[in-house]
Amino acid sequence: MANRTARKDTPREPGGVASAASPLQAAALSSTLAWYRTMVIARRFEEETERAFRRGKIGGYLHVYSGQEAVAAGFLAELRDDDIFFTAYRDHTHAIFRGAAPGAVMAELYGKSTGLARGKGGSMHMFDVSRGFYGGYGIVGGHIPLAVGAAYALRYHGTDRVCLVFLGDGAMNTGVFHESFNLAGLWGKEGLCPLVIVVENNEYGMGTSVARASAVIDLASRFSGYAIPNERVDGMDFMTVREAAARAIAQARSTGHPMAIEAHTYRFAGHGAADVFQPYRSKNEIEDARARDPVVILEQRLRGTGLLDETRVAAIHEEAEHIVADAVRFAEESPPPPPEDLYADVYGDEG
Amino acid sequence: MANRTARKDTPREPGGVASAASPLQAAALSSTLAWYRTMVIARRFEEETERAFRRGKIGGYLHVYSGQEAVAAGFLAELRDDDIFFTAYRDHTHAIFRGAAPGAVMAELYGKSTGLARGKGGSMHMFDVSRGFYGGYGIVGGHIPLAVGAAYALRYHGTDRVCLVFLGDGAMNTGVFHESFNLAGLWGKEGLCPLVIVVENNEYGMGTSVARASAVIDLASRFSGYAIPNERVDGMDFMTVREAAARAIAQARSTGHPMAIEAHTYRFAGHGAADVFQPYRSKNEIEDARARDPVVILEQRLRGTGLLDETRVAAIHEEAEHIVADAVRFAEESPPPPPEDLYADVYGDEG
Amino acid sequence: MAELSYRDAIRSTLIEEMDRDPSIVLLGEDIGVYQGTFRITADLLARYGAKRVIDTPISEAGFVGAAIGMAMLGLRPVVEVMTWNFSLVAFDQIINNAAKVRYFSGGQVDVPLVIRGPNGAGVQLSAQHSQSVEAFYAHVPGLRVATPATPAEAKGLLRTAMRGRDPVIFLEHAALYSHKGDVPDGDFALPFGAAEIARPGRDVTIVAYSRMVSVALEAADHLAEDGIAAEVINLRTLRPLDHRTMIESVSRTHRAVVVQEQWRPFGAAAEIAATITEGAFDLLDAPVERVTGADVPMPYARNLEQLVLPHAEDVVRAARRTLYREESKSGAPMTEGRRDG
Amino acid sequence: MAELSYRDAIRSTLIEEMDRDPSIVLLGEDIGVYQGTFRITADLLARYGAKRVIDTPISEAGFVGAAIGMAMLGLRPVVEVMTWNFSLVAFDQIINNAAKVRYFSGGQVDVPLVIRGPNGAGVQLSAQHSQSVEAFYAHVPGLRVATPATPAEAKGLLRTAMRGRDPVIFLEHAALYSHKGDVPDGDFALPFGAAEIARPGRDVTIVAYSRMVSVALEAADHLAEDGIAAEVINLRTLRPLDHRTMIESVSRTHRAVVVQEQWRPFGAAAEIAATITEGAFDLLDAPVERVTGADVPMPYARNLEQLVLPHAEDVVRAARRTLYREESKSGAPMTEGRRDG
Ligand SMILES: Cc1ncc(C[n+]2csc(CCOP(=O)(O)OP(=O)(O)O)c2C)c(N)n1
Ligand SMILES: Cc1ncc(C[n+]2csc(CCOP(=O)(O)OP(=O)(O)O)c2C)c(N)n1
Ligand SMILES: [Mg+2]
Ligand SMILES: [Mg+2]
Repeated sequence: MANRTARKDTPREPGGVASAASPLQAAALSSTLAWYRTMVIARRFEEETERAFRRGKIGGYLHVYSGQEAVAAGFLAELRDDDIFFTAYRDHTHAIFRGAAPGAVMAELYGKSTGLARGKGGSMHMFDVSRGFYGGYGIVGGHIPLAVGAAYALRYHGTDRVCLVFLGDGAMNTGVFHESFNLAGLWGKEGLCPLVIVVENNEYGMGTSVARASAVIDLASRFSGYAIPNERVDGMDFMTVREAAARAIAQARSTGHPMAIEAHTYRFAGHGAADVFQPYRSKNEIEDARARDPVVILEQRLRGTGLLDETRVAAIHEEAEHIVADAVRFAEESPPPPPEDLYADVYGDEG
Repeated sequence: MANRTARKDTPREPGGVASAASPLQAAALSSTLAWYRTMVIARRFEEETERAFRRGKIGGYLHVYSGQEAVAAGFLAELRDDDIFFTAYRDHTHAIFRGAAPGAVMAELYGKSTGLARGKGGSMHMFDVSRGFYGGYGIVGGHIPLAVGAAYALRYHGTDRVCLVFLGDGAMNTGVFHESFNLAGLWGKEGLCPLVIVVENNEYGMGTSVARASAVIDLASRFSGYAIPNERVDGMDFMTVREAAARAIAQARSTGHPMAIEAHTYRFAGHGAADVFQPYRSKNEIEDARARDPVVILEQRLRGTGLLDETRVAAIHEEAEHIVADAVRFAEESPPPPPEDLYADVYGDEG
Repeated sequence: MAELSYRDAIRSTLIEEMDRDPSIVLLGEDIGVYQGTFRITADLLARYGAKRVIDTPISEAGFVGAAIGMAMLGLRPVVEVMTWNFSLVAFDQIINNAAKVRYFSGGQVDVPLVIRGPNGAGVQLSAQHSQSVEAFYAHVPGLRVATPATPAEAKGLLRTAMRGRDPVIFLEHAALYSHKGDVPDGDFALPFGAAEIARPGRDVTIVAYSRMVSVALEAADHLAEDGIAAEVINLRTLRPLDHRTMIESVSRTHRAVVVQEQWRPFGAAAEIAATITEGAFDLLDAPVERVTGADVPMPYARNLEQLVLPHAEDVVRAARRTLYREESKSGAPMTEGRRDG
Repeated sequence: MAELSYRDAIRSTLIEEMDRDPSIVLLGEDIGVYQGTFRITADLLARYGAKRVIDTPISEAGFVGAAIGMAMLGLRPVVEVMTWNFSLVAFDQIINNAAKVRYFSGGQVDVPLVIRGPNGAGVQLSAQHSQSVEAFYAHVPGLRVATPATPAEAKGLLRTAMRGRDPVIFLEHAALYSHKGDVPDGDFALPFGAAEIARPGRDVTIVAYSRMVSVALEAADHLAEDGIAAEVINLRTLRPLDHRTMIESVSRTHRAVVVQEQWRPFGAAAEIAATITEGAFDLLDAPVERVTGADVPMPYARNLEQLVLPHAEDVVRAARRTLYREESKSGAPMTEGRRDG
């Protein structure tokens, strides 16, 4: 019943328009080096989005993933091409890691018709269904039950595909978290819920620390209340995350039962672009966290194995510059959605 | 900061109208014998409500407490007069145990102006605020956060009063359960949540057994996810429940931290008056449960201690007949709410 | 043509569509082992198995949300809410996910989801269990809202809902489940947005939906005795709303009454009245009258509940007011003032 | 009289009332340590302590419900919802408990609760974060709904809300927080249910609330250049709704336009238009015009978002239509049809 689809060599561009090529086409996904390269690109990309926001090119909210890259990278590295996933609103990097063209992601942030959601969604609603990315969602916790139902559907259709859901530490205090994972635990008993739950614990929900938001700080343990196996991993080390991801995904795929992993990470930037002063944490705390930058940690590992050296690193960073610059140019040059788009896709059926 | 109010000898009747006297006035609450007597009355009362429902005297939904009496009795026996509590919709017996006149409870079921909620609420919404009963609620789980906030308010005012909340096993799968008790756990750390949580686990939520509704069947354990101490007790034995209640209430009162007790009990009647066939459980299962009738168990204990004998038991049952008959007569003879009541109490302030 | 109850019309449609399309699954509380609180799903668990007839915990937000995810992944979930009152705990899932995900994804997903169950009041369920939720849901783009008034409509509209690509709020009325009526055989389906003229007449148009259609028809009978020929329009769906049929009727009758069970302020009748007035202002000989439930939480006592609900006599009086055969409510009674809180 | 921003008017009222009444507590997400996402509660944690300024987890149903319980037990909670969009997860608590518990308890409890926060759209927050929820809440008896349009109203209505005995849905508009205006000193309070004539005029009445009041006033300026004297009514509260002021105005102008930011079908403007038509039918020379947001989930792209929101020019055109100086929308454009889904 395996149902593997080979990664398309030239993935169709979102909105079916030409855009900068995906960085992931250059190397095999399996290679750690390729993932290092992609993490560098994603980091540069996020820095650029913050610039563009300050320049008024991007509107609404903007939540960047800087500091948390190893979590999404580790899991998406192990996800099969025909698997699917859902995220919250901190979703640009996930889209890029899955193979979306940075230009299409940037164009979405710019509100252009070439954007990953045709300019309808913006930062919080990246969608790339052709690659199994079923979207970013803005209501905290609101996407969780969708992922549970999606996992059920995958098994119902008789496939061995799995569904991944990323959620934040803050989302664990929402009612829908409880209802959804109780359902997942029940459906898992029947082998009908091949779901991997990834808690991106970056220590804060906006300005509220885990200890001030949750009566228990061992978040993974909460999954025991739903009979969902759970573990806690260092979310700053790509290799560690990837190993845990491989285990969890294989488990969910073979058993049809949900698995949960709490990845402990940290948000380097403010909650959103508006969170400038960050009165809820100290400069020192941020410094200490930055000392364990996931991109640097992976770089050092690769230097250790000889796969990377000074020049190679410099080259990758330079390439990242170009890719991000191209993405910005693509976004700048893309047209805004035509007025007719206003009433498009409200309904699927006529009248 | 203690703030004890003596039980009023003649409690004001709900709605300020005359009605049958409360059975609880006859004996000191502390006496086990008095509680046996009250449980007998409550059981007879519930049987009578089912008759009245079939005769079309009671409308809407009707959920009786038969079989679960030891749970509410054990806890309310330990509740101080100035303490408060909230329940779900299976609430007639709680009202009677707290001292409401059976006539006023029956009148509410009959939709009369002398009812405990002036005929506005019916079976699901018994209210007796003068005795600290802050009401029965019909949306499963919906009353839970109210109790958490009420407990906070009691401490905020600087009293040592506690709040009790009764909820069903089925309510433990609602999102608001999770959100509310996470808040309770957090506020409890500050000593600001003197709340005792009583799970009336009668094995079913309507027709769905605990095992089919909850991914874990050890329900009490879920409270560990909120750092709320929890234990499981035999909900059929009044003495056992009362001991656990005494401990939990004393703890909550002294610490201001929530405590949870799962009382394992069983619903003898259908979920509601409409649940006639009960396809979800077998006759045998019901028979076996009835073999551990909480009223009979307490009766045997009291016979053991010599406090009860054949004639005393007969007398109590006969008295119960009269009290319930009086309640019915009171309800029958009471007037319906006047039409002006329709627009009364929609708002507290003028238009 | 067979005579079916409203209940059996719904149940048989579920069976016909489930037999035809294996991607249809049912979710809800006590729809399986318990056989459904209104027995709509009786025997379906035995017939289709636990994979297609899913008993859920009391987790409306969870299982409605899960059904949205299922719909996005190619299933056709039909969710039963035990009553629509309980949909309020799933309100965010319905409004922010089901209704909008197609749009904010730029059209990358379909959401073929039906949420169905009993709506409305009338059997002394008191304030928390007696709501009509149509005004909430009909306000939201991305949703379709159906309000069948007869067994035939229950079947025809449900079939259309179950074959569509969009989320449908399917509002049954508990008080209608036992009502019987003729239902066309076979693959009978009814389009959304097409109202029906339930009774033709030339003097006044009475617009209603769901259970209020029978109240309107009863009123029309009374009016007829009085020589007043009322035309009764059954809207069938509120979103889309059939403007044309209403305007066309009023352009003949020059008078209109709208009947709605729920609270008057910001209720569905306001949209209907405003729509008629906008489309037929010069043709109206009197303001469009609204007959609605009283603006109070539903009381339990039967006598008070009856005072809340609209009755045929109320519709008759309103119709007569549009014909100036009854003096108007100007200098509105004390209760009127209080109606708006 | 001092000049204050809408934000400071709200903040200073919270401070004045909290200083005066120790039973007032604040709850909400990031209102304390984070200082509030819109800084309404900046410094209040330091000023009143954690017992009175309660940072909550992301649990709207939980803390709104807890606030209801606090209110029943003698506290006066003021809940901040980070935006009103998030109130949808607490919808059941607000509708089924806050609004109704006084009634179904037979009047045994007060619920002096204020829920406040930013409502509405305009800064590219896209579909899930750009809603105006007034039509949902104004439909429900037991609730009061305030929609301040100016700093003075923000203070005056909030004070009244904080001293009342009933749950109040206090709808601020994010786009107004920085707007400045004169605010009376001292114990200034404004009654609910009393609309204001923001600008007098004899030719056409424009009814608006919240941010749309400034759009209406801008339209009135344009109309004046054209020799059309528009009267602008600022409703201030939707529940209770001030019928008298609207009817009295229309009885002078004989024309009315209602402006509303949110989706047209079943929106607040429908109730307002129906109310005016019922009360002044014989005095109206044209149908009441509704100017509303487009009937779509809010798109992110700025150009599309601007197409959705009502602008002064739209109000001007509608006003001119009521004066028959602009041809009507009959034979409605394609988008009109789609407006109703
Ligand atoms: C139901 C709801 N309440 C409040 C918000 C506002 N909000 C947006 S993000 C956020 C914090 C979420 O924290 P977490 O889940 O840890 O994710 P992170 O931002 O840390 O990645 C809040 C409170 C929201 N979007 N939805
Ligand atoms: C949110 C919600 N969903 C569904 C219902 C319908 N309903 C009423 S009682 C009930 C079962 C509750 O079971 P439990 O909490 O165990 O209480 P019990 O009836 O066993 O005392 C259900 C599903 C409801 N009232 N509220
Ligand atoms: Mg976080
Ligand atoms: Mg139970």
